[in-house]
Amino acid sequence: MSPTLDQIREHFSGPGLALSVTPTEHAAKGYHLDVSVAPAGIVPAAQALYALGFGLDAITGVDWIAQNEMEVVYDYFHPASPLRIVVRSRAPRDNPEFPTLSDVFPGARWHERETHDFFGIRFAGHPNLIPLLLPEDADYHPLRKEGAP
Amino acid sequence: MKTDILAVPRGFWSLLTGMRVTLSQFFKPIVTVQYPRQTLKMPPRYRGHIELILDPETQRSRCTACKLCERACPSDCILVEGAKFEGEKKKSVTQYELDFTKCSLCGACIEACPSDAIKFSREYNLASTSKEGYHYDLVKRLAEEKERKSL
Amino acid sequence: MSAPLKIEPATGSGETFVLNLGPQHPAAHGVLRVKMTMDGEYVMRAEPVIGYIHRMHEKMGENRPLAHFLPNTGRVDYLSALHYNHAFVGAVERAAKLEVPPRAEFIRVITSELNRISSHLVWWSAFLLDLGGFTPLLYAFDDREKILDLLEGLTGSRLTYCYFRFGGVVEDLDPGFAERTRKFIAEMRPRLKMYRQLVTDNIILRKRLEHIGPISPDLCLKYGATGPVIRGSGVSYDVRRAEPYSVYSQLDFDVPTFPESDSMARYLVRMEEIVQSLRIVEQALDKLPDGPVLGKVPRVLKLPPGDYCYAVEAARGRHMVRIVSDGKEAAYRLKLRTPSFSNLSLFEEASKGMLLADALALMGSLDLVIPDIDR
Amino acid sequence: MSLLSTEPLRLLASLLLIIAFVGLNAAYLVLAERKGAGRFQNRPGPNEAGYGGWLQPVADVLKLISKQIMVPPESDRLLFRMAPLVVLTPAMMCLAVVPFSDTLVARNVNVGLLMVFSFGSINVMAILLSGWASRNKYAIMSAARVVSQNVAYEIPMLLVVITLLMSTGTLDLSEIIKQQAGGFWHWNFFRLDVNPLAPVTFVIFFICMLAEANRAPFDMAEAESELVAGAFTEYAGMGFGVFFMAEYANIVLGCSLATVLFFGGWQTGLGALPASWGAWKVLIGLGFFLAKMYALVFTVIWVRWTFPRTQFYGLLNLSWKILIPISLFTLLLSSVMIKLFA
Amino acid sequence: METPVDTSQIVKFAMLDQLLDLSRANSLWPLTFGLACCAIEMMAAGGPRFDISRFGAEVFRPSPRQADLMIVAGTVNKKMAPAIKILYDQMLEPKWVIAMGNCAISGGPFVFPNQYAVVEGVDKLFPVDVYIPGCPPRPEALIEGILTLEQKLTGKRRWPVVKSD
Repeated sequence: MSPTLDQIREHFSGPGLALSVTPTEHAAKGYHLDVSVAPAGIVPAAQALYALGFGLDAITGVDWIAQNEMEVVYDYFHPASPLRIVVRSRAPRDNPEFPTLSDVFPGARWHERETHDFFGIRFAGHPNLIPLLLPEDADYHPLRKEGAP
Repeated sequence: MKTDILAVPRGFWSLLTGMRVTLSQFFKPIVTVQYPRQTLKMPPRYRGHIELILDPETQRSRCTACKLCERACPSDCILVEGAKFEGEKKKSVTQYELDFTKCSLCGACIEACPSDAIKFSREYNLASTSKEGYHYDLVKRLAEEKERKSL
Repeated sequence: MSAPLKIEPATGSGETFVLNLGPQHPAAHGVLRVKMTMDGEYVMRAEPVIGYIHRMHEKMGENRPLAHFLPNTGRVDYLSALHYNHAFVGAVERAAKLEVPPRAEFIRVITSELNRISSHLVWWSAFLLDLGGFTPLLYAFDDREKILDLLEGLTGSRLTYCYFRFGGVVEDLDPGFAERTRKFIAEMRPRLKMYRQLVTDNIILRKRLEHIGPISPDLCLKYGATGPVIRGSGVSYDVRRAEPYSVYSQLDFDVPTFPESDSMARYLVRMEEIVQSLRIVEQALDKLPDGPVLGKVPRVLKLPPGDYCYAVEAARGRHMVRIVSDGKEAAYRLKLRTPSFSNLSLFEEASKGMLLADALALMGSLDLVIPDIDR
Repeated sequence: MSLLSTEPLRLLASLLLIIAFVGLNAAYLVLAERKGAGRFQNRPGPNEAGYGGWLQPVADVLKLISKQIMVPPESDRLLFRMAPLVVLTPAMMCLAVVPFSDTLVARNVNVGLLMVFSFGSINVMAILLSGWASRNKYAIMSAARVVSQNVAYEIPMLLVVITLLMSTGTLDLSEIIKQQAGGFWHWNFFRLDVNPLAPVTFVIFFICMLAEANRAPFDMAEAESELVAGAFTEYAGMGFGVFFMAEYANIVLGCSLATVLFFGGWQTGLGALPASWGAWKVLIGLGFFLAKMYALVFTVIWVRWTFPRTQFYGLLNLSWKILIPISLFTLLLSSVMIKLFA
Repeated sequence: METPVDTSQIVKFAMLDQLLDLSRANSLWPLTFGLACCAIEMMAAGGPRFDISRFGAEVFRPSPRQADLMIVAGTVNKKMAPAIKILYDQMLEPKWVIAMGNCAISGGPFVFPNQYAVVEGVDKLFPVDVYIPGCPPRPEALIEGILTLEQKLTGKRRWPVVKSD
């Protein structure tokens, strides 16, 4: 029942699905497979992993101000197998826009609202992208690298 | 309906065992440490606010005002000033301010101190009506401690 | 009475009102606000509003030396502070490839498991307080004080520990710690029997919890709920078994799961976990090797560039620390994946159409610590 | 003329005595509850105010009196102020009928039991009043709960009392006690010849009395962890103090009623006392009555600190599906036994 | 910050005022209001080992109307500040505030340059009567805080002063 690493690797090595697929050593990095996809590939990857029985663990935003890019990292865990998959994707920093996962994983709604709070990343199609942790009228994004909150 | 008939007596019996347990606790001795009259002894590693150690031989603090603790403190509650008196190789501490209202008692300063000059005190029951009392001047407290010891 | 009470809300009454289970509410375990659209006593939609105790932990993780974040780890989830110490310290060790002496790893396991027991005791007393029983809180805090004495003698603090360092622990066990811990384990087991007689077998509690708040395994996956919540739905997912860290692979314990997936199942999972944790502490004390407790750590710790994760089975579920490093001395980005955040996110869907008292029983069975949600 | 002159004085004195009894009882039952809760939980309870804490109720009452009086802005001011009065007076009036000893009864009414039950159900209306008047969502919800709870538990209580009346034949409380004279096997609790399920009827009566007083596993009105402070959320100072007193007055009333109906009121249970003692008999009777009543009050406290709160539907099911069928069955059984044997 | 002296009472009934102060000091009903880690130590103070019920203070009233002591136990957040202010205003005179823990006194370990979420000290919102430093302070420190509040109310301390060794 539990999927194997190679099964997932060949899924992602299909045409046009992933920019790069790099298996990693769990003892060194903490996850088994690091897939980076274009923003458009996030939702199909999520659907595929959900079909295999993966659950959404966390959504992390990273602000690469040096490369003028915003990165979003999706973590997936599987209840029956020790596999840990990481899907990441990048978007230009001045207009960070990613499709929402809330149709596949309703839990992503809160993760995406929090990432929007901290980085200002917009998630297209999100039902109510209002601040989650910051006060309702907050317009500042504290974790952006350009300093002043 | 049959299982319901059995559930009622069994349920009532579980209520009675619950009451028996609390009654048995009713006659057990009280475990309270009645604070102002009886007190607990703090373990040796208890973490109160930090204080300077009085070096028994030299009757002075071992602190050489190297400011490593000031840099190691995550909440910036330490302010150290030192001066080099003539006839001595190393500097000695003249001012050691601790803002205890920002301290999180993590112990980073004690581990960072090269000359083991500070330790955790055992003050566990501080309370007062004004918060200014908790901006400690450790050098002054060391001097008071030295007088108390010398009496 | 044995069949589940199917209670359908009076549909079509149309007249609903919004009840604000405000930031200050006895059943909110802190500052969680739940906007409940109510129809009489039934909860039509319960939308948790969080952020009332957001303390910027992730902001404090960046642009400061790594060691400055150590006291923060104890304050994210103050009931299982040592698990959070373990996750952060483990992530840095994994990134910088530091060697941790085996004795330090065993001490970490012993103290973490004791911390899990004290966390479950606080959950048990707060949960019973929600359901109206006041005495269990006193008995549980009486036992918990014994654990706090053990950990205070060892680490110096009672709740927000800052005892783990990169490469090991601050100090070795204080003399007599092993004997006192074994004495505590011997005293704790009969107390657990008393708890079962007083509360677990009580029919009032059974009627309050059975068939209340069903959370299916699929719902857990969709919201990422882990820990006792997913184990209460029959899925035996435990980070100590799924991604073995520290010395858990050398210890023999089983992961309790209950398939009924209602509040009673989550209750029984945590009570069984206390028994397992006692077993783990006992085995770890027997296998405790000698040797140093702190490996050698470079003077200024620089992490090689990259993205490192370390996951831990905290008392509430899977806690993961992700450190993104760009080679400098400070972490470039520090992400805390906290279990209560995901466990609470499923409350809106799980509590539809329930009675107010059952919705609060469900929230109590999720074992929430609010700063763990808001970070 | 003599009847006229002594009777009102006697009534006034006994009414003052009852008000003092309820007041003192409420204050010191709060202390007994807190110290009892402490003993159940291995801790001493209030012991810093006065020796052993006996001044604690005085401190609480003085503090509550000197609190700022506040009526919520848009609430119904008249009803808000009236609710605390309406909740306390029925309990006090019912106590006027309860015979503390063979001569120590305020006004022996020959339909005493009927009066107790008719006044007993007024405090439901008072809690509804307070819930409605304080314009607070929690208060209204708790008031709605209290009404259905008390209605659900009034019926089994009355059924149980009817089974009892069939054997006693009279509504006069003093008369009921006189019938239970002689050894304690004459108490209604042990009269298995008339009603073989007598202990069960007592247990049902006790559960219903708990539910009537909103106590222990049925404290739906002031469900602390759900409805903040229930119907009394907006009350502060002495307003809240009076509700507290009314709760304890209801407990005292319930327990004394149980003692009278089941445990032979002021009967000593050791056979008749020699007539030569005269005045002393009254005091001994009073002593026995209070001892039995406080034993039951201790059980109420004991139950409170043992059980969690029942779910609201569980509470209603317990009454409609278990207590009422059982009490109906005992009614049938008792009537058959009386018809055949008595 | 001393509470302002109440000059409106022209005639001071010394005896009555003393009696009322003594009774208020002995029945401080705290508001159920835990914010963060210090709330667990507050519950531990209610536990059997430290037992604040000895001082008549174990009646945790959930409704601000019936409480007369607000123990701010934990970090005060800017999003939470208006809610706490409303709670304080809903409480009825005479009321007091104990700031328990470093976060309530001055923001504690969460104070760093340009931090955006923590109110640095609850005395920025309303006057505080007793400060209890510590992170978290031990339950005995909370009891000491209650005794200090009672000393502030009645003017004299009826309990021995405990010096830690």
